[in-house]
Amino acid sequence: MTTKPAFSVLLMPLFFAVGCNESEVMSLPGDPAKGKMAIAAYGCGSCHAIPGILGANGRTGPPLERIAERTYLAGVLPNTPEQMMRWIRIPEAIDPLTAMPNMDVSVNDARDITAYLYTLK
Amino acid sequence: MTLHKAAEQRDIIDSPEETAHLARTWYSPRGFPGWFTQVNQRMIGKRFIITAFIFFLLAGILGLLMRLQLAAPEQQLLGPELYNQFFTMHGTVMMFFFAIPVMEGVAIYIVPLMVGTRDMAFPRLNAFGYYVYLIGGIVLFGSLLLGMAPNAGWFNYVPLAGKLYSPGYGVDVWTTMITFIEVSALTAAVELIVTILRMRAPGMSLNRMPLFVWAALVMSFMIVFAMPAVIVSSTLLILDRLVDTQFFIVESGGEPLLWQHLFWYFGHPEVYIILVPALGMISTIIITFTGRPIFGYTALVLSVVAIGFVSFGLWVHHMFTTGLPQLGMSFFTAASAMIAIPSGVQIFCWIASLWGAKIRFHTPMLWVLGFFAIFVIGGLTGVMVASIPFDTQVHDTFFVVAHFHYVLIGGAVFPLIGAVYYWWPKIIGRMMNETAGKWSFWLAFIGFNITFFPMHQLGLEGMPRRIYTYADEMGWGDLNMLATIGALVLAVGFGITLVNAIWSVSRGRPAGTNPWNAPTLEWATESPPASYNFRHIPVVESRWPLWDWQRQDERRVVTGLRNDRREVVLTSVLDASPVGVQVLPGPSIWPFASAVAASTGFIGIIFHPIFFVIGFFLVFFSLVAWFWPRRPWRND
Amino acid sequence: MRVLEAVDVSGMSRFNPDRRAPLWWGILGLITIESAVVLTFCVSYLYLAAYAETWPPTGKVPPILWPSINLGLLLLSSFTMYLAGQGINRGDKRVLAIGVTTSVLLATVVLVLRSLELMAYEFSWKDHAYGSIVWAISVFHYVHVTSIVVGSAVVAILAWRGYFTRERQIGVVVDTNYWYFVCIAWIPFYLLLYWVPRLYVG
Amino acid sequence: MIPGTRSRAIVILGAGIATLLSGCSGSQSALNPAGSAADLIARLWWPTLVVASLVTMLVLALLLVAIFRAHKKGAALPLSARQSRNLVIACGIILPLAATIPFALSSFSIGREIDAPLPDGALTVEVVGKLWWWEVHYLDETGGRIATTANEIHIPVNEPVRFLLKSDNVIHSFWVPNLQGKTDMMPGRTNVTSVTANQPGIYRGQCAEYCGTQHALMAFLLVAEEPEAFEAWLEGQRQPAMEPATAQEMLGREVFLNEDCADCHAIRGTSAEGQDGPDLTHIASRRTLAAATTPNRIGHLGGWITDPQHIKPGNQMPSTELSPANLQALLSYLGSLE
Repeated sequence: MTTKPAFSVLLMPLFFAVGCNESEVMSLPGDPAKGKMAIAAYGCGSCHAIPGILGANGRTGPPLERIAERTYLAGVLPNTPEQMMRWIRIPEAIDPLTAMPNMDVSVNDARDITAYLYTLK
Repeated sequence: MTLHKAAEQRDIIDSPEETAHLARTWYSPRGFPGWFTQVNQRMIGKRFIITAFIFFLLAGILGLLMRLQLAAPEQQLLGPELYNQFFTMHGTVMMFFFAIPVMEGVAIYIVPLMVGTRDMAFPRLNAFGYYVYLIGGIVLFGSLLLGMAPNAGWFNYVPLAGKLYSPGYGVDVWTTMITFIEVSALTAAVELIVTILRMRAPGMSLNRMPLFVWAALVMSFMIVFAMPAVIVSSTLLILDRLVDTQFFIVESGGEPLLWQHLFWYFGHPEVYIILVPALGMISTIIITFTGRPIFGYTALVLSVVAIGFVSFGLWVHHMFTTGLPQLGMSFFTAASAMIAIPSGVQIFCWIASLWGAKIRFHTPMLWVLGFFAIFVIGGLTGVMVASIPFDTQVHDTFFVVAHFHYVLIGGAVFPLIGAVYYWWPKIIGRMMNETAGKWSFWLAFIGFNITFFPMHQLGLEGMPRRIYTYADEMGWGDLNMLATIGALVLAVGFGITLVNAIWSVSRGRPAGTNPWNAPTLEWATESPPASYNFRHIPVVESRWPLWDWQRQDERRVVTGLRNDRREVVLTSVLDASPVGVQVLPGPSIWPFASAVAASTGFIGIIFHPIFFVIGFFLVFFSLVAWFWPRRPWRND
Repeated sequence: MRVLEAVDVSGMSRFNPDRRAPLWWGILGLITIESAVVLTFCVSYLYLAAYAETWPPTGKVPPILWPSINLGLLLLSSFTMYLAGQGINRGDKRVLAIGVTTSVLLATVVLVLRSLELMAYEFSWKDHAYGSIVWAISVFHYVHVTSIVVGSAVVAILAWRGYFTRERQIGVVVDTNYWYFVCIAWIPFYLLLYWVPRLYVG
Repeated sequence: MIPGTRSRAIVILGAGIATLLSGCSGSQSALNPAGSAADLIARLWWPTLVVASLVTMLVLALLLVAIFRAHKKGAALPLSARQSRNLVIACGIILPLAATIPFALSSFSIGREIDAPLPDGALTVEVVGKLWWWEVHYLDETGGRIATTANEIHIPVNEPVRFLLKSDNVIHSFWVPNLQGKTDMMPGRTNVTSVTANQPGIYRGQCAEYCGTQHALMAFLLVAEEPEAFEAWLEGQRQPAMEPATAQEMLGREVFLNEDCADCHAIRGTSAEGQDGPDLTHIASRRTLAAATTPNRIGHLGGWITDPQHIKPGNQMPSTELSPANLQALLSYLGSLE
């Protein structure tokens, strides 16, 4: 149907957008502000309580408050930006038993989301 | 005028003993047990007013909480269940437990003083009406505290309010409490009608009656003809819920639209029942603060009467979206637009009266001027929603919420607060603080407009009413935040008046008999009035008796009423010539007992139908005890 | 300020057993309110009938004999009530007592007959909207007849004890007026419940 | 690419449900008409607003003159009785008549225009108000149902469409402010309204009659598209559900049929025939979940299935306890139902 192409079209500008943020000086290359919007768009908040995201108060998954200070991610990964991005993009490859679905998150989105989550201290 | 003139007009010199005797005769028992036996109209009126303002405060707090919930998108302060209970309670309490009772309360207190008599026609019935109201209000708020408050909206549409979609006691409580308030309002209405028609001071013919008394009379007639419709509809609903009748069940031939017709046949006049006494208050205040007779007395009376009549022909304009035939509904568009004429006549009679007058801008006058600004806007949006196509866009949206708050707060609450400042010295004997009054007015006026004006736009931008939350993307957040800020300002404004009132009870400047130099009879007696209201019933020769007396430096009164029992003069309906003397009953516990008996029945039926029978006989026995003639039987 | 005597009411009647009495107006107010209730019931009945496919749903018209007899008895009881009122107007306490008592007895007969009729209704209020409105109106009026019976019984007791006199009779006046109202209110209900279905079915 | 355009696109993407709508705001606004009826009503509204503002200003100006006149001059300057009478007649009677009569007449004529009968053979859509979502049936000429969906209505642009509005529970009200005023959905009756969209776009509609706990979250999208796109969409909706293409999706279908889902939901082409909840035959083609409460993304769908009472408290969908593997499979399957 028409949904998929529509989404791709909408996703496209994102790729362009990321291009202009390379100069940003941060420990992470991603943009937390865009990450915030990506979190809303992918629907993370339906399962997770995420501070700062409107309506993100789900109870299905663990709350993500102060996620930046945790030692492990999902109980299996050391908490680093790279691992966080991997977990967001392909959770089932890391933990085959997880209930967290693969949401087809693009690399750039995952980077922005990670950047936002690391602001949660 | 055909008065029984005394043979020669002699000066009256009162002996202190006789006055003290009269005061004892009309004395209201004090203390806790005494409280339940008081029947004097001023006691009952004051209770109605105070109780109603307490409900106003509580329902206002509910409104503020709703505003906080809506201040920003997707807030978690109130969930849907609580929010739905809150708006149902806010509407129900404001309409039924604040607006009508407070208007009745003011009328019960002021009207007998204004028409120059010592009490109302049925003092015990008055007390009965109050207790029913009080018990009803307490039960309703009790249900909120127990978390089982009604939640189907203040107009309680079926089938949502039916047993299937609203199980639990909430709607039962609503239906029952509505019956309570109907009983209370109807007793007060009959009471006011008879008092106004039969107990006016000699000489106060209909065309000399103060405009507030006219307004109270029209309000009372409207209550008499409007309330029965909601009595029947709420009875049918409670039968559906309690004993499985099928009035509103579609599958069994019932008709949900019947509820809407009956409810709005009552509900539309209801709005004018609240508005009409406020119009009387405005005229009263304008006359006093311009210090001259009002222009267009007859036009103002006819307008109020016309508004009363026409308001019964408008109810379908609440039902434009229900799919009724377009042609039939158009009649109601025309009728609704017609209301603009009596309203216009009133407004311009007032403007003509204000024109070039030496107006004293005391607090009551400010609230009245605030009324003009707000009510004109509310009236114009009222004409807009009378258009069927336009109404299909704004019906059940925040536009309508804005509209009726403009009409009700601007049209009724602002004049009412003005009336409180105006009559407070008479009721309490002390003045309220003017500076605080002006602060209160300006904050309330500004806060009101910040709160409700943006709602017009919200409605047009698609925000339906009665939603507990909305998504950020709808773009309604900013205006809602503005409205919430306005609501807080409005609350501070009203709060200052509350503090002012409490403060003035002990600290206010003593008022004296007639601090505003007003022309009507309530200002002819002490402040607060003695237990008997008037030492002598005055005789009236124009619409402005107190101004006459000032000019002539003399006044005429009635003599011959006994001091050892509660006697009042009865006068004829049209020209108020004396036709007899009525002996009124004194303090009694039976009104309270009857109210408790009736409450037992009404509240009991929520749990079991047998309480209908129990209640019936309890009320019967208490009424027999109430009316049973005590020996010695009176012979003169 | 001089205070002058303008009207002296000391010689006026303290009993007002007619339209001068506030209570006469009060009961008129009650009757007005209740008439509006009666009217609203009638409108509700007709509204439901207008939207129904068949009215009554069974297509069977209700029997008409006993309701007509009830109507006659109620009107007769109003007449005896009227005679009672005329009696006390002349100061005749005996006629008053007998008249009120007769009316109470007649209305009691009506109550018994109505009870039998209600028991014989072939439908329940739970069956359909027709059953609901017929029962509601029937019970509404039944309760009113009950209240005039018990209320007037009290008036009768006071009458036999000689309380009422030609002056002291406002209680009788209001009781009589309310009695007329309850009896007359039966006429629209009678036409609705027993004749309108005939028009519909016929 | 211009930076401004990019960042605006990002905002649109990020803004959740607004992604799906034609613009950031105004997708549910009577002030932003995109349909014939809404356009007529807006044309009634703007002049009315102007007149009403003028009347308000006139009244308040007269009031100010009235109250400040004497203040300046220091002595009372009342109108004569004759002047007062003329003021009341001119402003209190003639002015309201002059303002309301044209208003009422144009209101009548616009009302008649909006209510004009539809041409024979107009597309007919039946919408049933549910607690708290919308069931949508497309009808053929004889009134037979040819396709069923929920919470998302597609119509061809520039063609009048007849809506048959029903309810089998409480009263709801069908309202798409950009296109047409609201019409109630009364139990036991069928109300009719017509909608003509003049511009392609996605418009949001919302229930406008208080209908209980989740009245606030009972919305839908109305998609107006070119006739060819609409025909293609309708043809797609007529088809039974797609067969699973992978083992994961196959497992998902088993989960759907064996857990409680099928008790309430139908997927045409399978044995799932529940009628209490929305038809899910083409769920993946829809833009939103839970009556336009969240966008239809896999993340939201997962959260919705596992904890619907948290996302929309009081709604009628119970939470489903699934093993993570089954949840993943179910999400894959539902995601494939285009």
